[in-house]
Amino acid sequence: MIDVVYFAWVRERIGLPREQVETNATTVAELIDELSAREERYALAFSDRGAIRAAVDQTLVDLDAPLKGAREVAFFPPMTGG
Amino acid sequence: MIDVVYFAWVRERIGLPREQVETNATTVAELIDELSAREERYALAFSDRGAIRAAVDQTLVDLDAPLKGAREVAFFPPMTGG
Amino acid sequence: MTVRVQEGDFDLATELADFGRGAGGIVTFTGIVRNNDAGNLQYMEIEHYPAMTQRAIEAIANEARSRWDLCDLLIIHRHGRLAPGARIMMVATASTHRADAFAAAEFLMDYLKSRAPFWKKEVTSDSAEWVAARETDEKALDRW
Amino acid sequence: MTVRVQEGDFDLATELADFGRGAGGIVTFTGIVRNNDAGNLQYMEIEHYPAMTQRAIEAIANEARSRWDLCDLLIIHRHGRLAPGARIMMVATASTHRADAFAAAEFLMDYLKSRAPFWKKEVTSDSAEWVAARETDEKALDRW
Repeated sequence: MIDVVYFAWVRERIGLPREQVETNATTVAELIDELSAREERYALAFSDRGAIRAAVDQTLVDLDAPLKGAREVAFFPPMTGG
Repeated sequence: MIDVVYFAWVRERIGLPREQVETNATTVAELIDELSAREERYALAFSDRGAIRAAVDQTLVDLDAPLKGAREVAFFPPMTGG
Repeated sequence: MTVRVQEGDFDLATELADFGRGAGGIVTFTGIVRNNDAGNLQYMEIEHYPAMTQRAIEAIANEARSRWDLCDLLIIHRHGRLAPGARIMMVATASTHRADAFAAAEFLMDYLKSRAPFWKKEVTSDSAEWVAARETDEKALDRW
Repeated sequence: MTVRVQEGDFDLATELADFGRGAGGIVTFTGIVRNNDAGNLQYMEIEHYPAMTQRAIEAIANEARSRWDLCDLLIIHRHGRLAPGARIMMVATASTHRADAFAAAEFLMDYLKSRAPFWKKEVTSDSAEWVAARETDEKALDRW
């Protein structure tokens, strides 16, 4: 089990801020594939991969990053702080 | 008659902050030549022309700038504000 | 070094009272909520990723300290609802060399824009839209 | 736009209280008297050319306003005796674009250093020396 958290419009499209996911995905991208296959709202949220950023255990990673040992994966749009 | 003012080490070497000068110089450089010919302290103050900056009527100028119509000429070292 | 993420406002004078002793120069940047072109912004809602934010900003701050000769460094970033005119965030850098203080402050801003987990939503009298990241913000990182 | 040349101290918070309304970002630089390497600086004496100073700084400020999109601009420069730790000067720039605010503030600093009629004398417990202009300060102007 892995904690998956969502922010900004990714959170709004999926409709929840956090959930626990049972997954065999070995990379962040595979996890996106699994989630997108679940329901339309996930597919919609992840439809533009170029607009998706991810963090594994609170560290920014590329989408091809491995998931081994990860406890929390976060998905969100490009950041707009400052 | 022209007012000539001095600042920083130019003022200290010449030994006064301001004086009135009767001159036929047509450029700033010629005025420096005239002053340098007067006394050793002027010659010393102006010995390194590359270290001398000048303003005519409170506007920075090159040493070859004309003096025509000038009321006040200032001599000083490179500025060190900020 | 100070890094703070908070909902409440901050005061520049208070933050700088003990900042950068011994430095020759202090640079600050303060970001302020601007109204939109239509002039109907009600507030900016700033969401962040609490478990990650502090750590991400500290990593950016440490990178700045390793690149420039800094005596001191301060970053404050707010979240929550911010009305037009409100302060969003500030950075301050202190150095013996002013070029270092300027470069570090710009570096911090560029990285906070694109690498710290904040997202802005613009709420007007008739819409609520997530602010899109600008390509120029991402490109700004290339110069460092 | 505010340009002031004064002997007395200034307070950043007071100066910025009404500064840059409507701007998206404010950059400030504050210059501070540093002690020398020997640690025996008594004070820095800052001489200026009263009839020219204000005008020279205003010309620099106007040049900055013509080059960048600024909502507001502030320059204060002190003269007289300043002890280690004292504020010497400050600039502030406000813009809708942070890059403009940063660039204008750096431009102002570079030009104030080499084109405003101020001269610093370092008075220590056993000497009084005019600070020499650095070649790097003059070269800094080339980038603008």
